[in-house]
Amino acid sequence: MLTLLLIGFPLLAALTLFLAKSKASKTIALGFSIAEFVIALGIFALYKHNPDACQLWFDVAWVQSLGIHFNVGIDGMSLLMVLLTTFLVPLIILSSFQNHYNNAHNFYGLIFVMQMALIGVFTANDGFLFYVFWELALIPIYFICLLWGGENRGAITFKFFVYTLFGSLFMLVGLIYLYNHTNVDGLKSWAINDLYTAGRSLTEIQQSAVFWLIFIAFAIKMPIFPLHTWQPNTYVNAPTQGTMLLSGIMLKMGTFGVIKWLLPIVPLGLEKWGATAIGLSVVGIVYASCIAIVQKDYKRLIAYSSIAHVGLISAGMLSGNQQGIQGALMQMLAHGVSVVGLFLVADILFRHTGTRDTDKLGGIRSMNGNFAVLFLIIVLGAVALPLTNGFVGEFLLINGIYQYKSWVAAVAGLTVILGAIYMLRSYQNIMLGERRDSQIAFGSLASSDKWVLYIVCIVILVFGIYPKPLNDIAEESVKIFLTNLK
Amino acid sequence: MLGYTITQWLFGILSFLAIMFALMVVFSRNPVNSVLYLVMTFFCMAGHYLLLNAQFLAIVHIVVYAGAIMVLFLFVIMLMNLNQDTEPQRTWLTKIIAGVAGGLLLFVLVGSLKGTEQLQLQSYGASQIGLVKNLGKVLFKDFLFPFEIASILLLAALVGSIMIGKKDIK
Amino acid sequence: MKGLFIISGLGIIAMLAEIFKFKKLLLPIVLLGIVAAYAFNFMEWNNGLSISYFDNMIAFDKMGIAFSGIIIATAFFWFILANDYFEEDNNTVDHFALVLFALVGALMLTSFKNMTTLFLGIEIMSIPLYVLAASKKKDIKSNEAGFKYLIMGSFASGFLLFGIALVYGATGSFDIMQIRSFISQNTASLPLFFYVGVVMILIAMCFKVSAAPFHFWAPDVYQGSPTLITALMSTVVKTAAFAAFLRLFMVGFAGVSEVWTGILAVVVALSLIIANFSAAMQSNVKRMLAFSSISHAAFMLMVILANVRSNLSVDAIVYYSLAYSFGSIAAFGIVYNVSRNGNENIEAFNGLAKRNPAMAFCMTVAMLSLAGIPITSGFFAKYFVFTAMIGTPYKWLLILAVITSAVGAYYYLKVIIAMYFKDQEVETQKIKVEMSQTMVIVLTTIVTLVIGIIPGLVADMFKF
Amino acid sequence: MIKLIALVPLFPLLGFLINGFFGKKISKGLSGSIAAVAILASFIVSVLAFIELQGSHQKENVINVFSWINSGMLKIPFEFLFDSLSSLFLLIITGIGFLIHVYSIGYMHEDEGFSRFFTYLNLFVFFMLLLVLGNNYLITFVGWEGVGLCSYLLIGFWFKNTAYNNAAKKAFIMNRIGDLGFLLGIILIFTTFGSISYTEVFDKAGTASTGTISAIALLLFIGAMGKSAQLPLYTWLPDAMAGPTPVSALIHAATMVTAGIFMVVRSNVFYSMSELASQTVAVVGVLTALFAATIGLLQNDIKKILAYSTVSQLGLMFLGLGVGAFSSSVFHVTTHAFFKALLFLGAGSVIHAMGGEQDIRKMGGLSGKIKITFITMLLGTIAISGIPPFSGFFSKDEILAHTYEHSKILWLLGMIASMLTVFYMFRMLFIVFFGKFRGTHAQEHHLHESPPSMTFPLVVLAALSVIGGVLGLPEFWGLPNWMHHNLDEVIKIKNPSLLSHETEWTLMGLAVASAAAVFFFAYTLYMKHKVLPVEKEEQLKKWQKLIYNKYYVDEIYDMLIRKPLDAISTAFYKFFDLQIVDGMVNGVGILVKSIGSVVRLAQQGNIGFYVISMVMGIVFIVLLTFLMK
Amino acid sequence: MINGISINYYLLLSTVLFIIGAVGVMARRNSIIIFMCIELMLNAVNLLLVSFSTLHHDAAGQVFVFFIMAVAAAEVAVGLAILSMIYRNVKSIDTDLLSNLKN
Repeated sequence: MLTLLLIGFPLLAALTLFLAKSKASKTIALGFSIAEFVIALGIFALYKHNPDACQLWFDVAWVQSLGIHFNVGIDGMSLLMVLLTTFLVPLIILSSFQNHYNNAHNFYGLIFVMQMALIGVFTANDGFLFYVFWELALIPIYFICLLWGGENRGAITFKFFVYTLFGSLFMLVGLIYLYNHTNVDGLKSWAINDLYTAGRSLTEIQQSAVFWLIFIAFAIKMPIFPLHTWQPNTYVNAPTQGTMLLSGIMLKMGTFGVIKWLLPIVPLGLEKWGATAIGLSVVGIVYASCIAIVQKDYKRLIAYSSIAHVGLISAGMLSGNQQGIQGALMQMLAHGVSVVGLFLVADILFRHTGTRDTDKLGGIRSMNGNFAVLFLIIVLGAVALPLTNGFVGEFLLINGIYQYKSWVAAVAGLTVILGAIYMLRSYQNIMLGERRDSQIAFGSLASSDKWVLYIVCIVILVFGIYPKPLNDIAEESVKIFLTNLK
Repeated sequence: MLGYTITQWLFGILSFLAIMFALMVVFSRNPVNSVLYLVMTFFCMAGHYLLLNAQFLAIVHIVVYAGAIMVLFLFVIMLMNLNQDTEPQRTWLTKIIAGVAGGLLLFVLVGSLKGTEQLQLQSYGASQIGLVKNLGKVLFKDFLFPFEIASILLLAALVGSIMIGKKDIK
Repeated sequence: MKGLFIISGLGIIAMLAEIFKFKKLLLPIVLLGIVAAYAFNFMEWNNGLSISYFDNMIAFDKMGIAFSGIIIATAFFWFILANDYFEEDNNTVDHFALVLFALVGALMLTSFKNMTTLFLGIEIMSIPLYVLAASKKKDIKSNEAGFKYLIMGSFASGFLLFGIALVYGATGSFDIMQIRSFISQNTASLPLFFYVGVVMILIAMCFKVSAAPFHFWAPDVYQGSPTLITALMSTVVKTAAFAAFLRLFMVGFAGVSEVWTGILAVVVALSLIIANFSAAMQSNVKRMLAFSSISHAAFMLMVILANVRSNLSVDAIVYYSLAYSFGSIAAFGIVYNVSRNGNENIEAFNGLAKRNPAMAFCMTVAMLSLAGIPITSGFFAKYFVFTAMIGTPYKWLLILAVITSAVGAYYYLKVIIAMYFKDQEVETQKIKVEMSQTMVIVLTTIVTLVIGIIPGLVADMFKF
Repeated sequence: MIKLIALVPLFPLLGFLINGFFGKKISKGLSGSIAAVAILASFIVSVLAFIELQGSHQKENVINVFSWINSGMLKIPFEFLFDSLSSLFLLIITGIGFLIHVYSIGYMHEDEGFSRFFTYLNLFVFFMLLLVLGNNYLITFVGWEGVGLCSYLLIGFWFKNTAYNNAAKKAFIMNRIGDLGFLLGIILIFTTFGSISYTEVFDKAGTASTGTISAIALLLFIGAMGKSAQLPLYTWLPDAMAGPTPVSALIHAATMVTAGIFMVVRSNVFYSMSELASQTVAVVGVLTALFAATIGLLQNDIKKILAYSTVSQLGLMFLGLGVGAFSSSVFHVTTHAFFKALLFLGAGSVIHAMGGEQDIRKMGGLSGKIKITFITMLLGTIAISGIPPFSGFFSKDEILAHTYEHSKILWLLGMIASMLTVFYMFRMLFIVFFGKFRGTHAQEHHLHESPPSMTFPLVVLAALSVIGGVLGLPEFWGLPNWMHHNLDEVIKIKNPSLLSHETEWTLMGLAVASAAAVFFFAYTLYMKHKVLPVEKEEQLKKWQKLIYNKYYVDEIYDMLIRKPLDAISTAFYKFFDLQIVDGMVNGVGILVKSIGSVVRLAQQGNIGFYVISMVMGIVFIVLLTFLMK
Repeated sequence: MINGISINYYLLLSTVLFIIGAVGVMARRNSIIIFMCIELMLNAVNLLLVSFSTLHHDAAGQVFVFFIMAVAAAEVAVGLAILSMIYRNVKSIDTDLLSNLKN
């Protein structure tokens, strides 16, 4: 029931905002999002460790005749993702306090619709429901980008939409194929476990087919190397909050999907094609990192860096061992937080100086020391320095990949070096040295921005030093997951 | 004579004429001529109907087609005074293509009609089915609904052609 | 059945209206009549078949009632939508009559039992439409549309009749059930020309539902005809044609499915490709919707193809046509209002989000529904098709469908983008939409969403 | 006290936090003293703990703080290992750290980044302590990366200067290269032994195959190369001199750079088990020693000279490790910490006196002006030159003796390296402190001895570097080698020296003699003939040019790595990503359009055509049915 | 009075007529001729139906022909009306002139 509330509440928020059309949408939205976060914390409190089944589940028949159920519940992984989502959305809303969008109420309303869909994706235990939420998440973000985006957003959001839709249609086919093979005493079923059993009953050929059908969708969402080209443009052109949603949370849909909706379903397919997928991911790491090195637009740089990170994540989880998957989970959380921080920084830079070009900026550190420190902490989080939350995940990931193949890990590990290169280079160009352009002035931060940055930094450090609370959940859920996989 | 019964002779001649006239309809340059040829074709068909013991139908056929429809055609053609020299012609290429298409269609259809067992059309001394009485029974028993509903059809056609035909009073 | 008579009666009343000077009352009367027809229709749903005297010719079984329900409902909305269209024309009465007669034909198609009724139904539906398509007398485009529709239509009926004749020749009957049983009794000894007959009928029906390669008339006619007539064609007519198709082949010729399924597969593939790819190129919205209707036709055909022997297809198609009809009604209603100034191109939609947010929203929903995005009904419709197809040997068709629907999203989005994104260059004068029309559009949109969220409402109804 | 060992890193952390948050608000004196006191406190704690350890029989103490990362069988608690090795390093770090903090109070007092400086410094000490205290490789790695960060921050301390920033960046990235090796090493250890905590791993070491062991050892050594500036990853260290001098003293001479040695000594088991690995270490070490020493010969920047000498000294230590003289290397680390810190601080004091001038060509005759500095630096120089009985002599001699026993060639190279050391150290000394002053008048006027806060550390360190030798007196003198015994239980596999006393005597004699000889050579060159380094590069001979420009290594790296990387990246972005990958995607769109425009041609409006195509369709389909039947 | 004629011949005949009609529709540009050709096609069907009804001794076939006639009449009425309207607008009934709607 609480889970239902978790999903329903944002919808309520959205409706209120749509209908209220009030001037104070910002604050209302913030209030709602915080309340939502509180609910999530409540669930976190109720969560029993080492669960044998998923908890707080809520299940009603949706379309009886088709075996479609509205079946949601919380297991370890979804709990983590829900926490991430509910934690980030308030930050994102808070971060928007300095930009003034017209029809703000619609803007925030859409954000909440998005949150609803995302939570749905993370908690769904019914294949069909999962897909519906999956698609649903696409629509609000599409409109957010289309309505409040930057230059020639039309073409770019368009590409984004069609591209992702293309992927998810294949996923739909894949899921239906599985559904068609389910057999619960004569009836078909969409329940996740039935899909698991159905998937494993398939032959290797069939599994390979299903693997690709479904993986394509996830790969596009993440995105994995050759399917990534929608992403940088979209990130750059979307309004900052949209970018945050995309990179902070929506990206996780893909990775989460792989863990929950791909690995358990097609073990044979994974055996056959996992190598290919991992290969692509690893190539993506190096490739994207290299590209990030030569980026001038800071937002675009972050976009590419995010491709690199997600490449590592996917390589880790596809290697399919405890460390790999757990690392992936931890890294999703870490990346979610730090990338939001980075994009906010980019936005702040743009707002204060009117440019994001790393060659034009410079010498800002001498104008605003605090900002420099906060920025630095986030950067360090992004390069996964120990005692930042980035490190735990990255270590586990590389560890997991190493157990898959040592040399692959060596290649993937290059992110350690390349990451340092592009992050520090850009940091130096933006913050250090003498200011290049005399009219660039950088005053003190607005309090809202300051708060977001503070929170982000605190989280980065705290969960870098003491990741236990999250890490335990991740560990046990992955343990259970793997035992079920056997 | 020549081993063919009279009916077979009749059939042959009628068929030949029908096809001839049909071709003329298609190929004659002057619309008016085509109309007349078409009328001739219809007469041949009426002949066939008679051969097939569909006497009533034959009459109706003449009345409706030759008597009404074709007159209508003729009427319109006169109205627009179309004649040989106003007659637009397709390019030979399209004509040929059309011919080929028709030929192919003929080929496949005929090919498909082959191989049916030789069902002889037997004649009963008094085959009544073609007569008004009989037809009326069938029409007003089994086919009552279509018969009724056909009125709607005609009504629709009526209204439609009036609506199209009449001048708009502004 | 009673519904059928009521509507025919309405048609005749409509004709009298001019004479007895109650034009103004006509619309209310018609609407009432339609509601009544719907009510009777609904009652028959519960207490079985009605007037049994015509059973051999026409009988409203559940499937027939389901389809005629959709048709009548759509017609109801259509009439409200069209009221001001009638105003501006001085052949109001004739229009009313013709549309109502067309409806009669459509209803016949949902529940014929005999080739005669099938043929008459088709013609009764088509002939008024020929006229209506051409009803803008001064507009040469409209004339051309009507003319093309007429020629192609009667050409197709020629083939239909030829097919019927051959089938009659082989089976010695026009009655669907008798044909069915005849087939099942002597499958082996059917003469070759019987199959040709079936194929010819198939072709004619494909023409009626405008599936490639017999679709050529559709785009031209849709574009040329007055917008609301196009709406009528793409909803009522299509639904009826499908009902006919379904009955004819799922009931009549199910026995010889191996003959026509292959053909159908090819037809579907062609339609998907041609429709979606040419739709992507269109700048005229009506024309685009025409092509989109072709691709939807392909989808519905897929359902028939998928469950030749199972019976899921019925509710799948019913749901599909419902979703599609309501989506298109909303879409065309908006197109009609947006293109009042004669500009039917996508540019006409620029900045609609500013000029009339409500309409923009409805159009968005309609487009998403046609594109098949959750949580609109269009999604479930597509979903049904996919589920139906996945078990069949026609998986390649499924993949093709997926790819082409991605292409489909491409052109539906063009409209959305125009409405929300291209708002700079357009002068932002508001677009007024009549209260009644707004009601219809909003209502259909709501239905689209509701049965999209709770498809059970509809989908579970037609399990038979 | 041992139970409370966690306090040792805690104090600097507190210092860091206080300075970090309130540094701007409180006065310079206060923030400086807070930092210094923090270190002092942890020094005291470590001394107490050290004494307690010496007393107690339990030499390995594991103190668990909290459980950090758990993942399946991979359990990484946050726990400390306090044994003789770590205790020794604690003393060095906190002790010298304290002195340098004191020194810095004087040295930095004009700088506006004063409190920031101490913040970083405390943070550094904290991480360094983590590094040596950690009971598993990952904690060590945490400290390892942490000190890297701090060195990055401190090298780029004057962040307005782009050159400094580049130096900082270079340092960080080069370290990262090493760190990757280290990380992979750790993971390999985990996958082999199922654990990464020292106490468990070394006991299981026997179970693994030699191949694996070598792999582990080499991977770890890559890490060491990065951190301890060995070939080929050494180039960052000279550049790191961009940081304030105390930083160079603390981080880039005394403590951080010796982390590599520490780590190798920690994992000595692996190295003594793998011939290959130890060979590599030795060779790399000696080559580095020689290479850096030669470069040192012709440098004119006082800090650069010291930097290269540091590199070469580190090389020497690795040589020691390579030949299995672990304790000797640790011994040398200690003594080196003393005298190199001393030298750097001295140099700092000189620079301070010269008002920021670092070029020895501008100096000269300072001996009279700044006596304390001069004397202390003289002592330091003697110590590093290995002239008995100063500390450097003993430690260096031990290493060389072991090397001789191991391989003559390595020994010879080592000897040459140390002789070079003697030369360039005295060259520096003579040129800086003797002859006549060559700077500007302003500078001459400005010359003055540094404040006591700076001289005090010098004196202390000087004392230490004089008497430091007592920690490891040669055994064959019949004297106790404390260092050796102290590390007994840390070095799992012993290889005691089997040399006869005669040989040892001769070696020692040789060492002293060679040192003396080189000294006199330098003396004659720079005192008698007053030779001075040339003003312009052009006046150098070819081979001199080569050395003067550090064998162009930086340029080569630039050409081999940085430029290609940028080129490739640009190619990836401009060509591959935008053209090909994205091109394909857009290509699909174009394909759709083109197909569409082809298909729509069929729709050409003419009924005749429509009908024909329809008939054709029918023909086609009917044929199809026949083919099917 | 008929006997000894295989149904095939009637099949053949009506097919040929039907196709002649089809060819006419394809090959002519004059709308009216096209119409007449369509009528021809319908008549071919009529012939077929009648022959079959004789074959089966079943009147239904002939009854069906009535309906076809009715429909034909209706179509012609409407068609000619439309044609005359078009003629009013463009002073021609050449199909090639009626190809503005395309692509």
